[in-house]
Amino acid sequence: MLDKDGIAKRIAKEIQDGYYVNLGIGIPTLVANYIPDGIQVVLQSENGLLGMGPFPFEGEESPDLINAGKQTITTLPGSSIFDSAESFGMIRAQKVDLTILGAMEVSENGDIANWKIPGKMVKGMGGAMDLVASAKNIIVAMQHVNKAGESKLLPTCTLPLTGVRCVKKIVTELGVFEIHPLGGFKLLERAPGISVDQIKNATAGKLIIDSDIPEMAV
Amino acid sequence: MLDKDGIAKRIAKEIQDGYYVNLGIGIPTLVANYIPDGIQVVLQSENGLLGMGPFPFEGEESPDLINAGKQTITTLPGSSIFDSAESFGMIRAQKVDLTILGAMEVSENGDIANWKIPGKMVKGMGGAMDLVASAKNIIVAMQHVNKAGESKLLPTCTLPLTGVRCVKKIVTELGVFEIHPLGGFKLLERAPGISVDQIKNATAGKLIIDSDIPEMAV
Amino acid sequence: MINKVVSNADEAIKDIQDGMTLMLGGFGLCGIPENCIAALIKKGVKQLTCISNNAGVDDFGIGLMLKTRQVKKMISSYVGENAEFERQLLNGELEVELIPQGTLATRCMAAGYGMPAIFTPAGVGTEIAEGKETRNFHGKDYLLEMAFDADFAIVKAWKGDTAGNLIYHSTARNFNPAMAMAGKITIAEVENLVEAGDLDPDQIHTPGIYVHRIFQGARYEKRIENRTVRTHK
Amino acid sequence: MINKVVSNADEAIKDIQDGMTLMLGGFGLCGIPENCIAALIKKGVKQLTCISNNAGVDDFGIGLMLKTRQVKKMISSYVGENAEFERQLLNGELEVELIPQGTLATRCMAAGYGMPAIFTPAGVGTEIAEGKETRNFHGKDYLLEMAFDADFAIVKAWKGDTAGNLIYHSTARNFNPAMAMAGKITIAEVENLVEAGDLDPDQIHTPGIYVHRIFQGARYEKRIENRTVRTHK
Repeated sequence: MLDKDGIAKRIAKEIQDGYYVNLGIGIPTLVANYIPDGIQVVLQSENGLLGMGPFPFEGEESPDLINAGKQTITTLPGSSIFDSAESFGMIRAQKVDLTILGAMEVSENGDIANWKIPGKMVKGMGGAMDLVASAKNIIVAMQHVNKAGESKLLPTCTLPLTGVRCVKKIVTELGVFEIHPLGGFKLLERAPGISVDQIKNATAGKLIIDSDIPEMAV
Repeated sequence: MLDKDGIAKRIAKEIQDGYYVNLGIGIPTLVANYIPDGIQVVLQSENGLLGMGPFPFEGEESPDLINAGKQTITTLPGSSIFDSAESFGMIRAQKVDLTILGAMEVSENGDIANWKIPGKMVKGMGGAMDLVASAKNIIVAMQHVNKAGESKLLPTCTLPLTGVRCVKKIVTELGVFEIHPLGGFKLLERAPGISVDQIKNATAGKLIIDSDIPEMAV
Repeated sequence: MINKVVSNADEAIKDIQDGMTLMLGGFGLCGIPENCIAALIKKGVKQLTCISNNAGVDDFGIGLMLKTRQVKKMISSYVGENAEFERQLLNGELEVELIPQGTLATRCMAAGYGMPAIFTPAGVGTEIAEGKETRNFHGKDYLLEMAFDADFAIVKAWKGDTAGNLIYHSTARNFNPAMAMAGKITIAEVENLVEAGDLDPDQIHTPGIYVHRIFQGARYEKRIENRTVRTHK
Repeated sequence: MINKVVSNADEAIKDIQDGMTLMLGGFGLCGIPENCIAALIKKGVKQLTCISNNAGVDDFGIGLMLKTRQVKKMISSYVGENAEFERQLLNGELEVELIPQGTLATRCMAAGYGMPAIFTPAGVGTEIAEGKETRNFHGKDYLLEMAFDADFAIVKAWKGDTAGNLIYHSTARNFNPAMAMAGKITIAEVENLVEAGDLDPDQIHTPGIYVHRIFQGARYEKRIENRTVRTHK
């Protein structure tokens, strides 16, 4: 089974040389720590920055330089700053190659719900609806089941949707899944020590198992 | 009767303190020479400049600094440069207070034709269609009659239109005219030495003469 | 050049009336018009509709205006850092309209670009799409979203000149440029006010034509919402 | 940072094919991609559709590509400085689509902003509106105009860095930023190519994400089309 860093590490392998990538809050943020050496990647922060660097050294933080999670960050050589309208313009125009974000639920046709739980205080969708509606490649990083032990990989989402038919891949603590064009979670890899049966039991949506499923190399 | 500079000088009086103004090619360009002292005006050039200054001194011209007429120009303290999309954005959003441009024909309901003569080589409308469709205040500077001696103030335009119901005022060598909300050229002022009859004879569209028409003070 | 300078925040906001719609720049607490917010609280203007990406925190930013009950409605993309906000919302004392962040930014930009409406895929197939026109272009669905209509836009820049030209610093730029273009009247507060001619025309982020009033803020706290650092090796 | 540098204009344009649609930056002869135009002529690629505000003059700019009969169609707002252009047009050897300048710029911007179409009042009630959808918002009519779809955008900037970030100089900016955003592949030629990190992130006009290839032009003539001067007092 993967821990949060393990999920991030596995997702980092999906990043190709030359990618512009937008990382959501939570596990996706950790992906930045595992980008393989020799791979040139530029992180986009939707509040208006290309080329997000690491956190600043203590004492060097600037209130004017934050990421979309409102964390103090740094720029890198070659960074550029732009306004929010242009930032979402480049997102809509699919200039960002890969979006990695968390989710509460994903359906077997690639719908995603990650912003609202009826009856609870709703904080808002932030940039998530724009990102999922526009990105050409979306990977969801999440726990396979919720705190109540219920599967988050569902036939259809029960929560209000963030976007429809948009998720391409899902990485959980149990494995890697691809959304099949005709619907269904196609199992690609098992997490270390996890069996196909364990994944079957934890998946409410249609699971597609085409062949022998390899254990991932992390 | 006014010469071209006289028309420009009369139009300059329409400019109020604090105006942003776009000047078309031809007579409108001359207006810049007659802006009264003490009036703060900023000239917008639709190729992407606010704060157009005079022509450069010989030897100081830059190929990178031109106006919409492709003339070498200068900036002024407080100038700003922007791209063409933003330039027409500010035009559409009516941030420019006054547009002054030439015309081949104006109709009594404020339609304007100034870009195309069927059968002749058509060079294009440039920014004129955007300007006339968006400007809140449009003054036309033109000769009252064409080279064939025909009135350019018409019941309806005969040439392909540049814009509809947009012209507010017209200044010709013969006088100053306002487009009446119900249609018609309302005569406001006569040019020096010009009689109302001379204006009547030169105007094909409906001329509205409400009262004694003063001779303009130039 | 046209001089846009007013003496201070109080003068800049003097004709903002009860019930008006304001755009307020900033992302979180970054790049917010601190001095105008303080002046709005001092003036006590009420029943405001505020278009701003966030609603501040309990004791800073727009959160301060929530405490004084000056806000009738927030139009934002994310509002979650604020207990007083949550209390007023759950009590029905505050209206909230949540909008995707890109839609929020683009509806501001649309107003500034004289475009009455724009098409965006954000929210297609979700509850955000309810009651909105959906239109397919080249096989993809888009929502028709209307340009905002705000009485005032209040933005914060790093530098500005007397002609109203603005330069922002780093990610404190965020929503400020799009909102600066979009207000019927735009007020800019700046950290450094300089003479016209002191800024390079090529480096202006917001041309002065959009800015009706400008002043140098008396004081900037520039609070950090989420300080994250690494330790020196 | 991702390195976008190619060695020269020939390499930058190597995969531009006959029949493609190109956006070319510049206004008149100001801010045009001189080196790429020369390379396109050298390569001899034909049947091009060129989206560019103007068509150059007889012996410079896009005019050079007209002479070599490489252009099938021009999409421009104003084309009048060019005798060869006129000859080809009148002989039916060249197609021309004339578009209001703001519509041209905004249809580029729309592509760069991922907006399939925009609304503009330009051309309402004129022959430009024929066959187009007209829609009324708040009592005013607008035309629905589609985003451009260009295989390549070719722009010229003053400075650029290896990551593809661009800074334009003065009014040579014009159409270049909107086109840079809009190309499926964007090629930038610059007068000065510097290392990533040499440009201030706050002063970038075109972020490198839009630029796929960048090189420093071998030579710039930067011809002046209409030299107007005043004499020293």
